[in-house]
Amino acid sequence: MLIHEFQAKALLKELGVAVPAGYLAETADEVRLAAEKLGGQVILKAQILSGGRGKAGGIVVADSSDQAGLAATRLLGRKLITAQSGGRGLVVKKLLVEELVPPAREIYLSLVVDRKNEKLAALVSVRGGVEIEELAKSGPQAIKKEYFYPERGLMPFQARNLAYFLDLPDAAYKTFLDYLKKLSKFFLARDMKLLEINPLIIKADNQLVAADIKMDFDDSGLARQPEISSLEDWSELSAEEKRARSFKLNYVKMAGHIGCLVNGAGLAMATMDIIKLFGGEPANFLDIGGGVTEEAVGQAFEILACDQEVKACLVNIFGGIVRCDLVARGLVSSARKIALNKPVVVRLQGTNEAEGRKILGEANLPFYFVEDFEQAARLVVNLSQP
Amino acid sequence: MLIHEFQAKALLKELGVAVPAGYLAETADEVRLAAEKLGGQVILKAQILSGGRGKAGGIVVADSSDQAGLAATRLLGRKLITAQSGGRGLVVKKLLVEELVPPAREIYLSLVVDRKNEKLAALVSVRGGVEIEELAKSGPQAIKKEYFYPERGLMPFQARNLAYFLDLPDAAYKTFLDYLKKLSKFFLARDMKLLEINPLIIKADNQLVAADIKMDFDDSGLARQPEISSLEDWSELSAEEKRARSFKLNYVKMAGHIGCLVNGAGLAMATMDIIKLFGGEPANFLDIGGGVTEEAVGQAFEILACDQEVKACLVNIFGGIVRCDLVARGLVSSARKIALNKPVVVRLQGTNEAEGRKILGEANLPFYFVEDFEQAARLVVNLSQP
Amino acid sequence: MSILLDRNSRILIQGITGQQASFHTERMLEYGTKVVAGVTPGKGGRLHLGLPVFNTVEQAIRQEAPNISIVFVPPLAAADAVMEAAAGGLKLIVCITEGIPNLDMLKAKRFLAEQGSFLIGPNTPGLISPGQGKAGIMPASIHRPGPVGLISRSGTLTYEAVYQLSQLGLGQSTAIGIGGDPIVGLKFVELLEMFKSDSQTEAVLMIGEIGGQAEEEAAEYLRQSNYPKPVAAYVAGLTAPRGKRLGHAGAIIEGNEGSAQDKVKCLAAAGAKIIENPAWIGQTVRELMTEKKGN
Amino acid sequence: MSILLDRNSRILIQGITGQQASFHTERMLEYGTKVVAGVTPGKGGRLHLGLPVFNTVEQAIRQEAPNISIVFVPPLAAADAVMEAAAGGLKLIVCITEGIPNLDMLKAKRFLAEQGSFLIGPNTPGLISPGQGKAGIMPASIHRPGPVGLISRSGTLTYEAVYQLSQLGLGQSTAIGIGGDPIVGLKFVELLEMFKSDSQTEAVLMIGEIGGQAEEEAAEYLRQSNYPKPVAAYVAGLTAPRGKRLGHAGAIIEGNEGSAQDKVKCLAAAGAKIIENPAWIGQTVRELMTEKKGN
Repeated sequence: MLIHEFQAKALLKELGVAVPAGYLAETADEVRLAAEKLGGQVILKAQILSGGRGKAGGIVVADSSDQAGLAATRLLGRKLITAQSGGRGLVVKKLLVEELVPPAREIYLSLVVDRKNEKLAALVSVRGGVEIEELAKSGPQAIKKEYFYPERGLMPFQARNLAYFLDLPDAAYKTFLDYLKKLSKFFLARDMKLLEINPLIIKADNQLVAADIKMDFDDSGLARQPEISSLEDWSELSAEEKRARSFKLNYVKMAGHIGCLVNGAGLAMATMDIIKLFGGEPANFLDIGGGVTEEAVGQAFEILACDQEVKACLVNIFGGIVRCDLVARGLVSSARKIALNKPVVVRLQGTNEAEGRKILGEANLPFYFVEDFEQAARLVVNLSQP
Repeated sequence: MLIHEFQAKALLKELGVAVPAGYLAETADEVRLAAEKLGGQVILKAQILSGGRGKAGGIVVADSSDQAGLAATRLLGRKLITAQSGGRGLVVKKLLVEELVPPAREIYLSLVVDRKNEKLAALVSVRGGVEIEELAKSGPQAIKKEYFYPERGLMPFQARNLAYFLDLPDAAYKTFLDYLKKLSKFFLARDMKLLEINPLIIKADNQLVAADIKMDFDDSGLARQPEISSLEDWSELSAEEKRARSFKLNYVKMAGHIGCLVNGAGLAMATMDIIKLFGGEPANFLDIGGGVTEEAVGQAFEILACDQEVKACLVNIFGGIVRCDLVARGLVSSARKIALNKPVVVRLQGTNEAEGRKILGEANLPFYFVEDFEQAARLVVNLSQP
Repeated sequence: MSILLDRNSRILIQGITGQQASFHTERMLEYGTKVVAGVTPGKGGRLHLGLPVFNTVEQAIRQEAPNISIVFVPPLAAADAVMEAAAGGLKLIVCITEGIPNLDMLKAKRFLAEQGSFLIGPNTPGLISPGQGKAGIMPASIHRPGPVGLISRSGTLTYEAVYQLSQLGLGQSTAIGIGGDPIVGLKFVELLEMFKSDSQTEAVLMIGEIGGQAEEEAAEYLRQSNYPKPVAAYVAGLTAPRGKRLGHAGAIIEGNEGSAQDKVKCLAAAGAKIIENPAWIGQTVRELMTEKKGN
Repeated sequence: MSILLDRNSRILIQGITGQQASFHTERMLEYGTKVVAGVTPGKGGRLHLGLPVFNTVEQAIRQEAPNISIVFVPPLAAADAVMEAAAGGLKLIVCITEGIPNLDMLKAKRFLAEQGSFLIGPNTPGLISPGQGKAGIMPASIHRPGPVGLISRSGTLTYEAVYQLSQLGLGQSTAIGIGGDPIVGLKFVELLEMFKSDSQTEAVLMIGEIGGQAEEEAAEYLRQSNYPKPVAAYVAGLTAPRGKRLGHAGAIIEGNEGSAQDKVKCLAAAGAKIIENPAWIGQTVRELMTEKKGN
């Protein structure tokens, strides 16, 4: 789970890591006021849950409070399309108004779960403010990594190795070690996946300030992190995504016209792939999961069937834990409720498949039964064409 | 470093582990008052830094506040000689006055650094209130042990293994797991060597109460445990021991008549052994340590020379880090100051031995030089005889 | 033969009294699997589904000598249950539970490595050696004994693959779900190595998906080991968008890593037969096996 | 030969700019030991005693390729320094520091085991292979090259033993202090094993003391290995009282364990020649070696 920059900065401040002075604002007037308090010259940062805001025009420097107000007017309510936001883009509802921190140097610091090596890693770079993945290719000698384990945490000598690699001024060295100790403990205590400070600014007076921060938490850890869970922002989710989330459905909206309702993430991906293979475009990824209820199946179906973009649906169920009859019942009651008027191709295999087919067959609704995976895909692609 | 039972109980209480209601008292009046507050029937426990208080008469049950006052009069100021207190015994200055907790069952729980296995161990026994070492011989099947490491701590399944071994009533099970979790974290956070609750009482209502507690802390950890260090009780140390401690001398008083001043713990032990071998009795163990100053050598020498029991001294120095001339200067200035009137056998080897001998030789004091270890021991034994 | 699981395996169910665990334990018993005991703290001493229930794995091992444990314990307690099984001396632990925090799994894997125990999962349907035993939650009816070793990161897609194989008369030696989480136990490499020396296994089918590097590592292994048996591979998620997690906690293309295209490229270069279409899994494996026999 | 340390050893000093470290580094250099670099965080880039100083062990290893590190770092930072050396890849680490907390040492030992590094100490005078090199703080002048391997839990008592040996013309192959703390690195067993295959070593002298079980373990090892070289042993603390710590953190008789009497009994039963009197160490070793040659 990603949290907003202003939320991450509040957490860091609490921890004793310096961040720029700043205010959160939701209107141009608030932005103007904040800029005045901060002395006029400020940076405005769109608070959306996505990287790449700068390139998308979501970060603006203003020289005066009036200029800040003007820029805010342009930014607030605007849709930002970033490299990571997906085609729809994200609406800017909040701005973080911050003092400008003049850097003597900018460095990079991150902590991450390295799934390939099955370790945790602390990463620094002598160059901050650039994308670390690009730097890893263009200048790997500018990066240093120390691996560690959750039981032991980052050890003092590892922190020193990183600090001396960065060739910090003496006066910044102790602060850096202090930050790194606090951050690595926080990372472990809060079930994080990624904590990235980029850039970490070294000011002329050797103060260290975390100018930009990204925090990503392990979704599986949220159940024991009430404080972090409470930071979740549902406002960026579409109505369908919210509905899916509240019924524990794994739903990701995409750009196509064929709705997919599948049990199991792998089969759901394969279903999307086969649709594409036969010239269709999936409208979504949807895994109803193993513990799904009849009601949740209905909700899932409604999300697809009521989507204007969706022209036809493919239901592909391989019953294991999930029983086909339960899915069928969910489909039928939902289709009745919404007066289904789109073609739906249904494939049911596995646990209670016969009962499932029977329920659907007796429902007198626009369901097409297909047993073969390939035929089902071909059919739904055909049915989706205008 | 051992701490008193009342100190240990205060720490546990803070931690959320139940202990009997009680008051610390230093006079019979205070004891009477405390007993009244506790409803008359109480247990009085001598607060000395030694096990085996019960057998030595340091624990008394009183049926009324008057009886408690009377018992206190007998206990306070009395010298208790326990199996572990050494021959001198320890004077009772404080009493812990506690409510009597009626046990439905008594169990045993301890956490310990197991130096043989280089692990930490959590130990339980279905029988509490008995000495665990005796039980380990007579009824090892009543004991269960789980090993753990500081990095990981005691894991939940290990705590369950111990809890189910004890066959606790359901209502006490969760409390036991909660206690064990808190205690094992405390053990690690506070650099402990031993934490023993014996007995841990299970009351009829399934409440768990730590009736007696022993806490021993790693001396080497005290430098980072200011809270624990502040609990150190110097009042039980003799004047000589206090003096030695304040000059960082490793000094242990014993029953004999030959004072030993040695550098290095092994050589100090060997010096005691050889004295005994030739029929003498060492009056002490004394290792002046590697970082000793001239002043500290003088203090060490005064402790021995001013001890009425000491009839002769043996100084045995093998210079390595410690320089023989430094030791010689310390001896001479101290001997002059106290007008030394006891024979002192001196053996100096190693770093700057020639300078050392010269300084002592020129001092015109009752020093006997011997180069050979055995001769030095024989001589000091002879000189110590009346 | 088969790998990891055979008719002599003695299964312990951790969390046996839970609803899912109960349901699947019954299915395993029906399949003829030797489930010998269960563990649920606080319910020791009872019988459940006719099986003795213990408070701790230690007690269960002492009484019933299982050699495989299947963990159905809730997510926040599951890593501890896995470690309990390893501490008790069990050498194979199958963790069905989904949603275990990453940090818990990192700790558990280190602990298991010290104990010398293997883990399958978490977030896995488990494994089955058709005709011999089932240690998991897959529908038994679709499986047939036979020559194909199956290793998959997915659940229902595995059932689909097995279904296609069995429809064509191609049975399975052992079918294993390695789990859809970012941190899992045994992966393709270790299991390919085991299938290598299993006499029943004539070909291996790998079902991969986006995210992580397990398929790339497998490709590297196939190449370096000059793998002696034919390998077919399907990788799900060719249409997956970057940066979006698709169901499985591990199924996400992060930065430049983990796309299905890359994985397919690596596996093809390593000599695996790539299955382009998820509907052709069965027939591709059949073709592959026929080709190789022809050689 | 000798064990662990010879004339090719390249020594790193951690905490080199401290007073004790400086003094002893000079003594080691005087002895002809190849001290090649030092580490003190914050003092990297300087020269100290003519040696390059680095901020981290990693940098020192990259530049000067030491293979042994000697740690003179203060107690609360020493375990971290030891782990830093091991992480850097050093296979032998000698920790002189006294007063390191038990829990720190437990952690460090686990880390070193993972890294495959050996530790001598802490709270040790170090080790010396007379005529070849000195990695510690013992007075060099008393040592002579020769046939006796020496393993000791003590500092000055070791000097006494060496002095007695050298007086009688009995030199030492390598003399090692294993340290006086409850948790130390290499102990009698591992070092006896190394001396077993060292061609220079004809006899081994063990100096034990009260506390712990290291001498009992050594006795067990001698017995089981049917140790091929003559072993003499002195154990200090026959007159020690129970429950009182005598100087060393490890020198305490706890409960029923660790008395000198028990240790002497075990070692004698295992065939070691017991030295009754600390003044007879040299002559007893001489007698032992003469006897064995007579056989």
